[in-house]
Amino acid sequence: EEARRKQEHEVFLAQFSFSLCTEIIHEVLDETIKESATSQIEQAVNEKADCVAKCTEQVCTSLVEETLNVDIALLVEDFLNAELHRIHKYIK
Amino acid sequence: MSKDSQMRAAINQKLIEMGERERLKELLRAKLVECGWKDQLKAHCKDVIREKGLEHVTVEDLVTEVTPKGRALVPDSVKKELLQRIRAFLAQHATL
Amino acid sequence: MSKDSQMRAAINQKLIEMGERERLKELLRAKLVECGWKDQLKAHCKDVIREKGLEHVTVEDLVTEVTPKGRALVPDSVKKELLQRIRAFLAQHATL
Repeated sequence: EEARRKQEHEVFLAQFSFSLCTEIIHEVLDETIKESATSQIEQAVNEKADCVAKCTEQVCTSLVEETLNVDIALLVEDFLNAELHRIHKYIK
Repeated sequence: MSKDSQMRAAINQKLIEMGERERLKELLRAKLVECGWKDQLKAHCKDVIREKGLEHVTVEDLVTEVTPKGRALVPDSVKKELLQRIRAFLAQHATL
Repeated sequence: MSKDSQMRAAINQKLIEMGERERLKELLRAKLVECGWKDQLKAHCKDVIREKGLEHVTVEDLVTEVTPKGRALVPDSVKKELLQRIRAFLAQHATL
């Protein structure tokens, strides 16, 4: 009887250990996966925000340069024409 | 309550009381970092986000998507070590 | 195409599509007149011609000569205003 009880207890402990092990693994994995998913999404959101901010600045800079290039060329052309006109008038 | 479930409840109670349950979880967390599981999981999360597009993924979606792979990636050696530690604890506290 | 250049292309596309790019250029031109940028640049053209002599200056030379100053003379406040307007536009109209 004693031997039978001992054996039953051994079987119980083996089963219990196994189910506890599985339970702990699932618990830790679920927690860790949730944490990782949250932090990876957060990181991706931040990276995207940084990228949008940086690219917006670059687009703004190129828009300013584009406008200035056109306007400076026009201004210089007008200015030189006006100067030439003024000199011609003066010579006449 | 059957005798088995009574015993189970008693052992669980003891594990919590003695802080062993938390220690086991800590051990597992450390092992998961050590064996590179956590990095693999991060990389998998990144892949899914890239594949689906950030605007189409919620935390819940991502958890659902990566959990099967996350579970499959736990090395057997880590599971074995945890099981052995549980057995050792139970053997040491034979009165449980 | 890199991630950044894709993003820049998407922003530009949205600005052009809705006519905002042209409006921004107009706003910039108006601000430049308002802050005296044109007058300052003309004065600089005069200085360069006085220094080099009209007969020795072509349109291209003068453009090359005055462009750095033309860029430097744009007030930071104007650039900031423009940037803020683009940001506000994107926040309102674009899913990037």
